[in-house]
Amino acid sequence: MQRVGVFICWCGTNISSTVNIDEVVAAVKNMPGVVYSKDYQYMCSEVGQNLVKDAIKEHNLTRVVVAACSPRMHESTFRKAAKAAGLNPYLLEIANIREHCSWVHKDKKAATQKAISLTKAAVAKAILNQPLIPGEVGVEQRALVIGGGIAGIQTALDIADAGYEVDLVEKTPSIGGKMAQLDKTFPTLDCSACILTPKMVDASMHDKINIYSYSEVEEVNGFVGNFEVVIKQKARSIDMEKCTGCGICLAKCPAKTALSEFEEGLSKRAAIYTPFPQAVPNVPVIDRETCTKFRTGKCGVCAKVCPTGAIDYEQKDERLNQKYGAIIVTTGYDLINLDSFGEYQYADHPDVITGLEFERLVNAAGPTAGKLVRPSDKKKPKKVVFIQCVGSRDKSERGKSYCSKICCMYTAKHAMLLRDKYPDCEAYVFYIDVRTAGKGFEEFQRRAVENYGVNYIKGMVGKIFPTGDKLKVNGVDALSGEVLEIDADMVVLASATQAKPGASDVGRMLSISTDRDNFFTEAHPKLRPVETHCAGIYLAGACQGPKDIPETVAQASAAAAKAIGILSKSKLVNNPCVSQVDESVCSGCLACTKMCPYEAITEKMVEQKVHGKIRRRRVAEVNAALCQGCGGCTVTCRPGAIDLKGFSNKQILAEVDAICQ
Amino acid sequence: MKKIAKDQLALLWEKIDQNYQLFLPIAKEKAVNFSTWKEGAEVDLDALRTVNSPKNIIFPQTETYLTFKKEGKKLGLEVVSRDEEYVVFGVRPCDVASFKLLDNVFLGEPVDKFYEENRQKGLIISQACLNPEETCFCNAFAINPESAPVGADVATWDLGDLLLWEAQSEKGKAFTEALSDLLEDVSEDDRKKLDEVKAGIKDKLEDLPLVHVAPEKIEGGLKEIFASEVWDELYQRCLGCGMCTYVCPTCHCYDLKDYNGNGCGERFRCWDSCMFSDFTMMAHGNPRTTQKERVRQRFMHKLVYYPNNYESYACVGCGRCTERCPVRLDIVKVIKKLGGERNEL
Amino acid sequence: MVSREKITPDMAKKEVVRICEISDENIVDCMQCGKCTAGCPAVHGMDILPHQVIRLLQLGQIDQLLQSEAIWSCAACFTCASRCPRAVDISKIMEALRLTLVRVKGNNRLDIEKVPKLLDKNIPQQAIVSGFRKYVK
Amino acid sequence: MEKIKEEIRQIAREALTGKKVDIILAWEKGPLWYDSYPAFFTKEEEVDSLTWDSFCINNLSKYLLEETMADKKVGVFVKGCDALAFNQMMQDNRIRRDNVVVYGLPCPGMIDPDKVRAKRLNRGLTEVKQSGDELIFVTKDGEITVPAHEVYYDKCLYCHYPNPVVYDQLIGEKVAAETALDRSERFSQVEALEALSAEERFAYWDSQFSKCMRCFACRNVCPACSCERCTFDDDDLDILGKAREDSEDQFFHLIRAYHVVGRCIDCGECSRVCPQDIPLEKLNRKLIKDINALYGEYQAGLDPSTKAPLVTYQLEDADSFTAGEKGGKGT
Amino acid sequence: MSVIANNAAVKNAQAFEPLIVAFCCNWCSYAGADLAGTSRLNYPANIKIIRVPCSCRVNANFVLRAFQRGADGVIIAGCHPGDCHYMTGNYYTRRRFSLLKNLLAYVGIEEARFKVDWISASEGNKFADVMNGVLEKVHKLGPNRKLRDSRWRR
Repeated sequence: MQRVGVFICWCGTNISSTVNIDEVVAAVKNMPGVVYSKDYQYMCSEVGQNLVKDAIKEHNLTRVVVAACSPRMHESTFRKAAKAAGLNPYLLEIANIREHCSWVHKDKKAATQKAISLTKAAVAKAILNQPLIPGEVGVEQRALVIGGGIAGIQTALDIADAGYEVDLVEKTPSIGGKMAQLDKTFPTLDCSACILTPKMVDASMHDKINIYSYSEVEEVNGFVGNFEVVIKQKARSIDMEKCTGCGICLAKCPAKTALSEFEEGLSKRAAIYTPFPQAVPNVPVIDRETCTKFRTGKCGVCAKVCPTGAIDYEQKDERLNQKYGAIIVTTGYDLINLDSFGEYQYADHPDVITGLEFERLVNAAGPTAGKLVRPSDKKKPKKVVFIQCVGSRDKSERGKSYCSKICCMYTAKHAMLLRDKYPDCEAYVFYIDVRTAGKGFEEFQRRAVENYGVNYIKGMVGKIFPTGDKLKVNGVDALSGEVLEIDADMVVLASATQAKPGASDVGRMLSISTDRDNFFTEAHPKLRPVETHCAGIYLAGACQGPKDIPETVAQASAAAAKAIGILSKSKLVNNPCVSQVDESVCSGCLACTKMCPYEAITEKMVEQKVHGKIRRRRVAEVNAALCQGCGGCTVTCRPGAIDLKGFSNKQILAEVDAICQ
Repeated sequence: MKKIAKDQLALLWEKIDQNYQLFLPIAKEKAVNFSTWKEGAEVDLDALRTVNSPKNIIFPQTETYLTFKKEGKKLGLEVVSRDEEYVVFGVRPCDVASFKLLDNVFLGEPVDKFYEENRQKGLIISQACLNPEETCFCNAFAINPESAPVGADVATWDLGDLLLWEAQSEKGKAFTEALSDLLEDVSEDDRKKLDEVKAGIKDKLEDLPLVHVAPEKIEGGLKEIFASEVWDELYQRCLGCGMCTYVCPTCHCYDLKDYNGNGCGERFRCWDSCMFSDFTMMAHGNPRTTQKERVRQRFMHKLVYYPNNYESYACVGCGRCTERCPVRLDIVKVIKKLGGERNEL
Repeated sequence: MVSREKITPDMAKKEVVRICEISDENIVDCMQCGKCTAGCPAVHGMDILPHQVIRLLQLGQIDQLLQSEAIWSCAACFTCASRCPRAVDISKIMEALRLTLVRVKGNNRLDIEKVPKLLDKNIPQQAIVSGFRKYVK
Repeated sequence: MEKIKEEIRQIAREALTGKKVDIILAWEKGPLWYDSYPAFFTKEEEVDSLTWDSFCINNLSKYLLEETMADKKVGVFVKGCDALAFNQMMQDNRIRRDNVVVYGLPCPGMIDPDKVRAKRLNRGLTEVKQSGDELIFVTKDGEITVPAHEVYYDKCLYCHYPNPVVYDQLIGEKVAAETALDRSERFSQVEALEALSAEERFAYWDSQFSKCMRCFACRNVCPACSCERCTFDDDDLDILGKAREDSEDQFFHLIRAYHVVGRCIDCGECSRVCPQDIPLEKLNRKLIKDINALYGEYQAGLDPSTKAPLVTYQLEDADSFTAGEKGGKGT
Repeated sequence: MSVIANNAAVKNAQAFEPLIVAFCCNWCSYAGADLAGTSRLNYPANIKIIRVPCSCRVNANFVLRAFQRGADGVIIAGCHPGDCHYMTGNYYTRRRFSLLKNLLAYVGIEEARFKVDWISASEGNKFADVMNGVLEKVHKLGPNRKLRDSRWRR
């Protein structure tokens, strides 16, 4: 017979104002198995915890039930208390009488009855609880970072500096990401390349960091501490060992027809290319769709000119299997496609450009060598209109309902850069709201207005009419109610950011969830911002939601710290609530193995003595290290040979019975 | 001897129902079983053999002993007893004979009070069999299907449009008296007709394929039969379901169970089957670990153990197992096998 | 002397609720970006601009709206609706405002008798029909 | 069938004398006309009593559970439906294939004794002979010929797999796989029930279930019920009591049907053996019908290497509870 | 409806206190219920939640047991398909309970008494809505007698 102690928390007035604690205490005394009950204002406080600990010792309690807030909140707190008092922590159950009771019900009588019922269920379950001991698994002391933008680079550096191996996987030929495309960075206006390039070099030189550029993660299995990952290294057509990065091939390649991705299509590149001069690794890639050799079989100029014979047309995709203890997802973001915003003429007029294209236009290494001119006629613009919130905060089907967060600041930056370069050029910014939360951000934006004379207009642009060599911008100053018409030379659109198109596939591969907009979901919006629901997988950067560089870097370091926390342990304790097989009942049908999401169940042959005869039988076997405790197998098992510890068939049935009283 | 026109029977049921719980063979969803009569019930007196035997009335499949109720820390108990006197109409002679076999067990010392009460409160009305089926073999156990069986308070014969009625016991006579306004005396013609019918049944019996089965041919003592190699062969096809024991009018093993219905509940007995793997399950496990031992147990009980105790076979030849066993492992085959006969083709 | 009018935003006002019901549009969604006004081809004939129409509705200042010329200037071309980032269809709201007036007995905007005088030979038939729909009960 | 019977006997004798197998699983004839039942032959001379006629309804695959696990070499004769059962048990890993020699028997259909009795053909019946699509009932008073489909089991009339889908050796010629009745018709009784109101459906099933004696014949005869220990026999978990109580009867029947979801080969044995004539096939077929409708046509026992419907899924699976929107982004 | 009839209806409604058992997966729906609590949303106290790690842990036995023990409605709530904490668990839930739901309807259990739905951790509102919706329908149907064990006292 178990000796159950029940502890009822008032949670100040959170519970006690709706639930009559005295009645609950009185009812608890009559529940089968209960030998002790106690109520207290704040059970989770140290005093409250001590009540639990002392009672366990004094009254020889063998099971403990705490009726308080959600187990998602304080289950671990009370389990620790039980453990401190010498009781196996898994002998404790929580009855959720706050979130599921006092907070959602108004009628005191009904809420009190429900609280009693929930406590009864917890007591019924607790009586059937078994002491559980978590197993241990080793940790692969190596981290995988998916995505080589600033978030990925920073994460990799931090983890590597802590002394752990890091593999950095980047889809494109070079790390650097979106930040590499930027000219200056707000709010300090320092050169993006000047601060990013050293980090890229650091990453490439770090003896603990392996960069897999032009590679993709193809498959992820396993669990925290022991992820098994397949990385696909796409055929680069270049032998990375031999290539010195001299660049002769780039210059000699006759097929210079492809639009440069890095330059946002503002210039052309060769079929063999490095995305940009500071690329890391500084090894080119052959774009097989553009390359004449691959298309027609003739050419081969690059191979002829290569001094080291690094060109390898026969190269194939390679797959690499690697084990990791932790994974950090830093896959970044994209800009939305502006085709559906016909009124802005983006698709139809070369002088209507995105912010990112503007970055390339003003960049000294960009397609115009830093000369800010109109893409159409290479003339210096006299009037430039910037439009914010193109697709952001847009509830219609065309846009995104969220704020893209970075546009206010970079538009101010663009306007300032423009006025700095050409003081005689007028700058107009159409905005809905200007949002400058951030250190030094407001000052930065005010500088654009106050020192640089940028015209900020609260209002939006209705339509742009290309007229002659001008762009007639029809807008409104919503404050004055004046309808405006500006003859602009150039229009810069602050297009909304969005999650990478493949994000949900990546999410499925990693078993991490994505939100409505396909950004990855953090475990808790406030308290666990870099963790995911999948232990050992962390998030950093704009793949989790729109954010600027300072925030991205901060999150990257935070994710790195979390990962280091895992890697620094030689062993991890398992969730002990895993499935187990009763071999005497198991029929060996192995239906469980077919549905297990973790492939944690395998078959084995056993010899059983049944009524004096030896029978060799096939049975299922659970790998406790792989099992995550979903319990799906228990339902495929008709005879109930496989059961989930902590949530056994008997326990749940006991709860049902108790609740139905 | 009395009689009643068959088209008057509905009135008879109604009349009996006023003072008794009345059990009749009633068809429900294609199955005929003894169940309580209600206005509009589909009574089927032609069905030779109900699926469940009327054993279910004197020894119900589930019978509550007592109910309990928890009040605070106290437990209140209440013994349950059968509330109403009852009448069973249409019990075939084989089934009437089975009651005696059950009486031997339950009314011997120590007397089973629940069973005793069930027997005392009941009045049995038999119905002779005019058309025994090919699976019938009651004759092998000296039961005459055409007769007024011992143990029936009233015996009846179905003569097509008439039902002949003869009270046998004191209880039966008093009961008949109470129904006098519906029953009339029989004529000489009726008696003659009855004799003819009886003789006809005897002829039919001769033609039945199974009536010549002879349990007496089983030779040897208990230990020899127990150790017989025949069991090794016989049991093999048994699927281990409990159908034979449940439809059998003489099987009488039961289990005791409690139902905990939230602070109240009941203790009940329910039929159990020696064919089940958890039959007589004990702390150390099951005493009969294989189906061979279970099959042997059942037939040893019917053909050896029971006769040793009560000098009568525990089978009445009703033919239910012969008809129902999914793999046709019926008692006729067992008797023949043990008696050294091969199955004729 | 500057007089201050105390304005209490009142979207629960019966008339406002009715406008919202008739139009089935959610006026709270509007962020006053002005994109509707910026693109409106009929804006030059309006005394109250389209985005201001929503603002006044948000404030519950319905009387001013009902007296305005703007609601009659609206051509119901749906340009605003197609571009609004908040998916608010102002043309429907304009229509609802017009209906509120027109539905009152004898309150037709156009006197049918006077129509022939107003007609221009180049006006397509379609426009006349839609004019009736818009101005007359 | 006479000719085949001789062939079967010959095969059985050879297999036993040649020590190819330790046991032959076939049928034997009892004293009554319909009395063909499973028999286990270990000696050549016993084989004389082996039979093959239109009453060999019993599915012998079910016995392989015990026999093959005991490391005996078994030769088994299977009809079309028995072969589906064999495959289903293979899929459930309940048969050791190495220990079995499967002799396939194309099956013309089996006679339902109840239909014979209903036609009163059983009076003095001594033998039934098959002749093409007709059956000749030999009685003491002469011969009566009836079309076979009038006395075959209903399930045989819908049978799509009269020829075994698995065998090591096939005996005789394959029979035509055309069904006597339209196969889609097998769901017509289910549809008729579906068309009723909830109250009517409950009344129907309640009166059916309340007949149940819990003899477990339906379970024990079922090739999909092959568990080492049935969950209903789990005294510790105690999900099913022993009392005759409507609620317990309903629980038993719903869970029984649910436990064979996607594994029920629709052989109809459960209904056949039910002493109380509970139409269990109407439960099984409801589930088969729903699986077909929701997840695509599936015949259990056709191919043991496929995944049963309940141990797999499709991202875009339909469900029966979210009314059109399937919930989530997987769709 | 007359005032008197209305009163009677109110009285009746008070007399019937439905019992709804909700199985909620720990990661989405239980958290969604927590969020409903944190957001102080309202749903009736007749709904009682049992925590399971994943909706795929819910056995058909549990559902029937609840009905046997007098539940007037049963709810299973899990993560949206594609969002399962255990990757694919709820895809199995979807199949298993699509079939069970139909089976229960087939034997005459009113469909509104058994509800399966997907409620994420952020859908506190949806949680309250689903609970209220089921309760409302069950209320209309009245107490459940089907499947219920006559010996069980509630």
